[in-house]
Amino acid sequence: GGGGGDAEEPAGDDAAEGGSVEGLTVAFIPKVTGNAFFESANDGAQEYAGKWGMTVDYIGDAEASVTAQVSVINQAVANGADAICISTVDASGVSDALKEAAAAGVVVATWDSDANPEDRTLMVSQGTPDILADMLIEMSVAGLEQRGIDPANDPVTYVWHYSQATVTDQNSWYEAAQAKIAEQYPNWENVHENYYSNQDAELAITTGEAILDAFPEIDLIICNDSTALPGQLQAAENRGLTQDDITITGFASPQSVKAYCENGTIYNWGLWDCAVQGAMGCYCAAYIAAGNTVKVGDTISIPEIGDVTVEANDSIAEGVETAEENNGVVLLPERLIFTSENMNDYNF
Amino acid sequence: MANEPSKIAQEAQPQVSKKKDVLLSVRDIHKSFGTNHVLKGISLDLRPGEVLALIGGNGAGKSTLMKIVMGIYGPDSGEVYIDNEKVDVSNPKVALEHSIYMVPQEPMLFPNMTVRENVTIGFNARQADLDRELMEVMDQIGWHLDPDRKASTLSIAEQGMVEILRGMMRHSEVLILDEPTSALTFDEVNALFRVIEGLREKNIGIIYITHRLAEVFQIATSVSILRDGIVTMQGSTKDFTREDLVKGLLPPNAGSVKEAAAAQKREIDYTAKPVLELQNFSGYGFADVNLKVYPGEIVGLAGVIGAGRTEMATTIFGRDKVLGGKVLLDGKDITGLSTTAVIGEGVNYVPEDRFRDGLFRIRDVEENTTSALLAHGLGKFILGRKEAERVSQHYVDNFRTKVTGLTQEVGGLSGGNQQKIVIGRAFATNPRLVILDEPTRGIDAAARGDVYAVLQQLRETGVSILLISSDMEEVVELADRALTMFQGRINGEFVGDQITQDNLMSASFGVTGEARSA
Amino acid sequence: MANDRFLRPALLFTSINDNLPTFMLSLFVTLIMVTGGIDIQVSSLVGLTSITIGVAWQDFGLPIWGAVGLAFVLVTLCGALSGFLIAYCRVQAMVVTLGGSFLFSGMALLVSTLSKTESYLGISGFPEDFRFVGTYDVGGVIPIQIFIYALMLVVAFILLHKTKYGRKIFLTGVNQSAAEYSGINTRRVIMSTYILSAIAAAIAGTVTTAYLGTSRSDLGGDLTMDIITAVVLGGTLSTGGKGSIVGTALASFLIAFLRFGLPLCFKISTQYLDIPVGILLVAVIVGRSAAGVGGFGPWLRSLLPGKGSDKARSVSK
Amino acid sequence: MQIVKKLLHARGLTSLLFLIALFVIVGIINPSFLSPSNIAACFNTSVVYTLVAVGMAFTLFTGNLDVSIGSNLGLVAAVVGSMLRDGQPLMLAVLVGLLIGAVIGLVNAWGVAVMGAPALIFTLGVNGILRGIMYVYTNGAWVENLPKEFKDFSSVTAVGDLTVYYCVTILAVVGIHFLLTRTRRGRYFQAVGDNDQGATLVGLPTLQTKVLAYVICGVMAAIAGIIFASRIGFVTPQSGDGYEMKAIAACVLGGVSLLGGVGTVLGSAIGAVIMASISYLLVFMGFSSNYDNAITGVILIVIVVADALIQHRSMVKNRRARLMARVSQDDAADAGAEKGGDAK
Ligand SMILES: Nc1ncnc2c1ncn2[C@@H]1O[C@H](COP(=O)(O)OP(=O)(O)OP(=O)(O)O)[C@@H](O)[C@H]1O
Ligand SMILES: Nc1ncnc2c1ncn2[C@@H]1O[C@H](COP(=O)(O)OP(=O)(O)OP(=O)(O)O)[C@@H](O)[C@H]1O
Ligand SMILES: [Mg+2]
Ligand SMILES: [Mg+2]
Repeated sequence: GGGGGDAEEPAGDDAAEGGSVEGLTVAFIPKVTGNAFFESANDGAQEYAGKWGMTVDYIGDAEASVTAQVSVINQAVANGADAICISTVDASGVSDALKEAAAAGVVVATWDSDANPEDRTLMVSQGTPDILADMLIEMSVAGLEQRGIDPANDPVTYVWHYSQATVTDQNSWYEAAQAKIAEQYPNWENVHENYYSNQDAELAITTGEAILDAFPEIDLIICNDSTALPGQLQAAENRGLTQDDITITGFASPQSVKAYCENGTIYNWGLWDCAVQGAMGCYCAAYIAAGNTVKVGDTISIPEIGDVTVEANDSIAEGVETAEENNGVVLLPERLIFTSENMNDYNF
Repeated sequence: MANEPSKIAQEAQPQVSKKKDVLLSVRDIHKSFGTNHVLKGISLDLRPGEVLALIGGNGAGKSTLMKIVMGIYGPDSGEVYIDNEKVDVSNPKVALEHSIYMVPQEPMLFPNMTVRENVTIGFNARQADLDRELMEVMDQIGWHLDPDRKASTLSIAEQGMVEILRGMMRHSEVLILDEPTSALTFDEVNALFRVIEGLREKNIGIIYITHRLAEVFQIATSVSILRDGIVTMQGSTKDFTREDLVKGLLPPNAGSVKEAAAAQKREIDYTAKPVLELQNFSGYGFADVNLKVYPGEIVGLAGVIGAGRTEMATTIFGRDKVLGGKVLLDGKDITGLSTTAVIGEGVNYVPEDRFRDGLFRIRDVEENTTSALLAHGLGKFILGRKEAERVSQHYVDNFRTKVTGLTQEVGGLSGGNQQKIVIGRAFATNPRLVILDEPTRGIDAAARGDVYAVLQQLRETGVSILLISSDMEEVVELADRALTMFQGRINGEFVGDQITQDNLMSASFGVTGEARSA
Repeated sequence: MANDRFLRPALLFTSINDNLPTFMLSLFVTLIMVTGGIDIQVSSLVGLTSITIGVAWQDFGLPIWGAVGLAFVLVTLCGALSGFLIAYCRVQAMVVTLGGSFLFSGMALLVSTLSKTESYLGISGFPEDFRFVGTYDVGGVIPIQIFIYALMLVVAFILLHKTKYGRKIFLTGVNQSAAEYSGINTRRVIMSTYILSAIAAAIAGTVTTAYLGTSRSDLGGDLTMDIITAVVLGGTLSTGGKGSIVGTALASFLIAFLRFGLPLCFKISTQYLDIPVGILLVAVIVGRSAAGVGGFGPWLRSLLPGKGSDKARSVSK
Repeated sequence: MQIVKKLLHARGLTSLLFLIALFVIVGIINPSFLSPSNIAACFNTSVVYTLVAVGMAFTLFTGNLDVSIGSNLGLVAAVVGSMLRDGQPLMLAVLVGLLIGAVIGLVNAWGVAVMGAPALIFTLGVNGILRGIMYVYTNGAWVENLPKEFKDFSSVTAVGDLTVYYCVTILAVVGIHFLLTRTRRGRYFQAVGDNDQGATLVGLPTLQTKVLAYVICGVMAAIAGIIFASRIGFVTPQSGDGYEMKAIAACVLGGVSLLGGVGTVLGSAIGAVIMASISYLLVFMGFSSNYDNAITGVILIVIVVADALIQHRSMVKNRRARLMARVSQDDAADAGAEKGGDAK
């Protein structure tokens, strides 16, 4: 778990000064629409928003491009949103648009994929690249071990398969994980540069099959993309491979991978509760828009979810300054690893 | 044939008795294109075994009337009766079902299909039977096209032949031929006429559209003249003379255009430096051509289709590779230059296939007339609109082109008027030499007269003309000197009185003067 | 009005601003489509421009305007390559530019790997005098790139409608063979239109990079469909030979305002916008064809952008 | 000799040569590629592309095109997928899917063939509308957890390593090829694309043929959508995005002209294999995925340019040969030389 508990100041004070989130409108902006991850986050945000009495407008573009996102931000501002909660496609690309939004009096918060810290107030983070890289390695190790491979000593060949070289988060996890693997598991060999399937399900299968055919001996495929993982699993299934022949792991929603776990193609995979993350992001944005001020170390108590602590920006990105007030990071308390044991507990 | 031959029938004949033997009749057809009222109440009848020649100036509405009969256009008002029954010919399928077939003025083949497929598509019989019949028809008519050739490789004349073959294969009761002979040579025309004769004997009704009055007397049993949207004359051919027809074709007040055109031949200075000189010029389709064109001279180049005249002309014009020899213009070597450069040097060319190589159908008169000027005139970078309009207006006036204005799209003009536009373009660049390739194909007598007059007038200014024509009559009428090409080589030269249809014809078929007696 | 904010000028400019690449590119794609071609690669050239500027400036150490120059040269060559293959090798434009869209977006990605900055980060931190072309507001209100667009509009208009070159473009589009017989070097004309559209892509890429302050290989993304929509909606015949710059400009504005205005006025979520925009496209195009065959009468025709009603009539198949 | 020449002119065959050349090149770079199972994988992968490309070929034959197939495919996949997920019988779901495809085809046909709207733009608009409808239908979410049997069927093999899907598809394509080339009505598609006024004039059912082409295209895309759902096992709202361009590319690689009237469905099926297997082949060639797009582009361009040049050269050569044959060999051209020879 990330940051929880120890509150130095009761959040209630600030909340009393400012106001409640009731009646406020938050524009909830994903990187791209029609992606299971963002859609689940929206479901969560809508569900909680109803309980909190605020409005969440889910607006986004079907295309994950900076230009499109800038246009969406401008639209949110034009629409008169009180706050924006965004997962950015490219931090520097949306920088100006966010600054203008702030200048127009719209509170900017981020979730999932951060903006430049000076362009936003709070960031609700699923974890730093390090945390998620650790998680990917941890899952890989568990998958290898249950096959009887000793990850620390046996030679392990692996490769990455995700969406694109141009997406921010997946690449940052990859970078972090590569560094860690080189350090912790020098016996692992990355047999090829990364494979990308552009969030195209059919391409994911084709690429997946090609990887399996071209490297029949491969031990591990890490798919930190929600389309690549099911595609790679389908490819393995087509080739008659199971979790005992090859370890495939990565990030995807429990629903999309459940079937492959049931038939033994995958041992484990992970994600965080994006529904809660989306809701938290929207709440934090509305919280500040309601006139509350928070400083590093403050606690925000989110009804129905719990208390969270504001941490300094450098907890997710090294060396980044944190402003006096209304600037910082809230870590999502929980990341989830799914196996056949627990996968049915989640419905996203 | 007609029960009461009237020389001048102002309107349609008063209510023809609905005899059983009328194959096709149209009654009081009106048709307008926008404000252009083309047909103003046309009525015609066609009986079995009748060959009805439908004549009229360019744009008179002959093709339009036939397209209405075929169901390609709908009439604004009026009726079509087939076998005395009123039929709503809403599309060509209906016409075909009633056994009417039209060979269109402009060939409409499937360019990517073979000749065989082009002819036999749409029939319901077995392919083998169709193939056999096609061979029989080709034998009968004496044309032999390779049935496996793709239509896109056919020359314009060959395309016309395929269209006619289609018509022959149809076994229709009514066969419409819209200027079938315009691209054909003498021999081929005769072959066609033999076939038409055969069909007539089988009691098939034929509507035959032509601009060649000689053909009317040769093949037609009756004739109808279309002018200003109405039928101005109709009756049995034998009741008319050529002069009657000419009178019927011309506007009431027009003087004899023919007369003006037939200016006497000018003295050419054959000691002057030739404008154009070909020295052993060879290319694809022709070889070792030597010829000279002197200032102000009209040189006719006769021959049969496929003789290689078009290829020679287009090669001079920079459209194909030169294989040998030289082209000199005023002594300057212009061999192998690009089309743009050749135009710049002072040569222009009127292509024989005006749809493929000549017209910009969806652009207007001005744009069409001045397109060749773009290479070297009309301003440096910004288009000189004023100049372009002046030039276009000049040629519209000079050629008496029938247009509603300079901004009319040429696609809507009649064939003859389109041809005038293309000829106008060639002269608009002020060339030293113009190569005209079948310039009066599809042009009516009046327009032809206009064109001839213009050609005469232009050469007064010193322009030389190389006239490629398969119409021997035309060569005889216009040329100061005539050459014939046979199988890619020049095989005869005729001067003065030697230029006769007979001489040209036999040389075109490879029979040289001396050997002709054989 | 469902939302009076929509009428605020600053917002109008914002909406124009966000769609500027589409606007700019559709102008010159009009020239291509008038020749009877099509260009589905220009949007990939936007990304190539952007990333080349970034990499050349940050990693090759070129001065920023030198980097822009390099990008222009590279992108123009790309346009020339496609133009050459289409004009001189007679390959169908759609296929060449489809290949080009793969090739040049791929090249953009490869260029990005030359940088020490990971491709996913985007290169930022450009000097102010460069960002000027994307961020300066003339008189504090009108973004400077709108002036750049206006200039491009004027250039495209003059080129197509007022010059000999433009006349050649039209004639080439109607009948290439007849144009050749008129002494028009149609190959050169065709090739030049692809070069012009590549140059437009380079301008759009530069402006967008300056506007966003980030250099990315995937800028421009999938503008293709919007561009073609704007061009054809603007009255350009997809078979070539007819078209108008003003029509294209009006159509691209219309699409932009729909995309920006509908969510604002009626709270339609952006992801559903394809429906009204698609309906508009289909309705206009069917309406125009129906008017062409005389179905709706002249008043409808007069409503449509493009040339006068007498021209619309002959737009038949 | 004549036969060899004819074969070389069969454009579908040259695309087959391109495909073989591609396989050989990959095999030289990485010999382990050349195994039956890997080659079969290339074909299996192409099944969805093959279906959309063959459908597209019909509209291209008639001189139109259909860029709505991407959304058509996606929508059908989503509808069929969700019906199956909700326990509806397979037959019903498939029927509904095919119906959707046919209706979309009819709508396109109405706009393009009846109303005379430009095909590219009309179908582009329809594409947008369908994509929007798909978002509304799925609410932006994935359709997941399709029945296991439905999914598993996608990997059942029939001949060697070839899946049932591919075998049935390719048999159907061969059948269609024969219908198109050997029957009277089959030729109508290309006749209409070649010269639609000419087709009307000789009494071919022009409108009916164009409508049929669109309906076939729509239904093919629907079938592709159903197989897509079966192969992938989940449907995202972006499913099928961009397939229209790939289908066009496949057709062109297979020698189908965008101008209408030219090409074969066999060619487009082969083109589909090339298009679909490029990503697969790149893995064997050892390129980084960063090169994917660039190499796809290069392959596409090289093949079409090479083909265009070959075609053009052969056309020019034929024309020149024909012209040269007309020119008599010597000046003393024998007098009564047969005139029939001229026309040839
Ligand atoms: N599709 C069309 N749209 C507009 N005007 C047309 C159309 N077709 C024909 N016209 C006009 O109708 C008139 C008659 O044309 P038509 O082609 O019937 O003449 P024609 O008698 O066949 O002449 P020609 O001997 O030159 O072939 C012309 O003035 C022409 O401009
Ligand atoms: N890419 C271009 N950008 C701007 N202007 C151009 C472009 N290409 C041509 N032009 C201009 O258009 C005019 C005609 O050019 P084009 O290349 O079509 O001429 P051409 O007819 O082939 O050659 P010539 O000048 O020898 O007649 C020239 O004035 C030229 O400056
Ligand atoms: Mg006519
Ligand atoms: Mg000729």
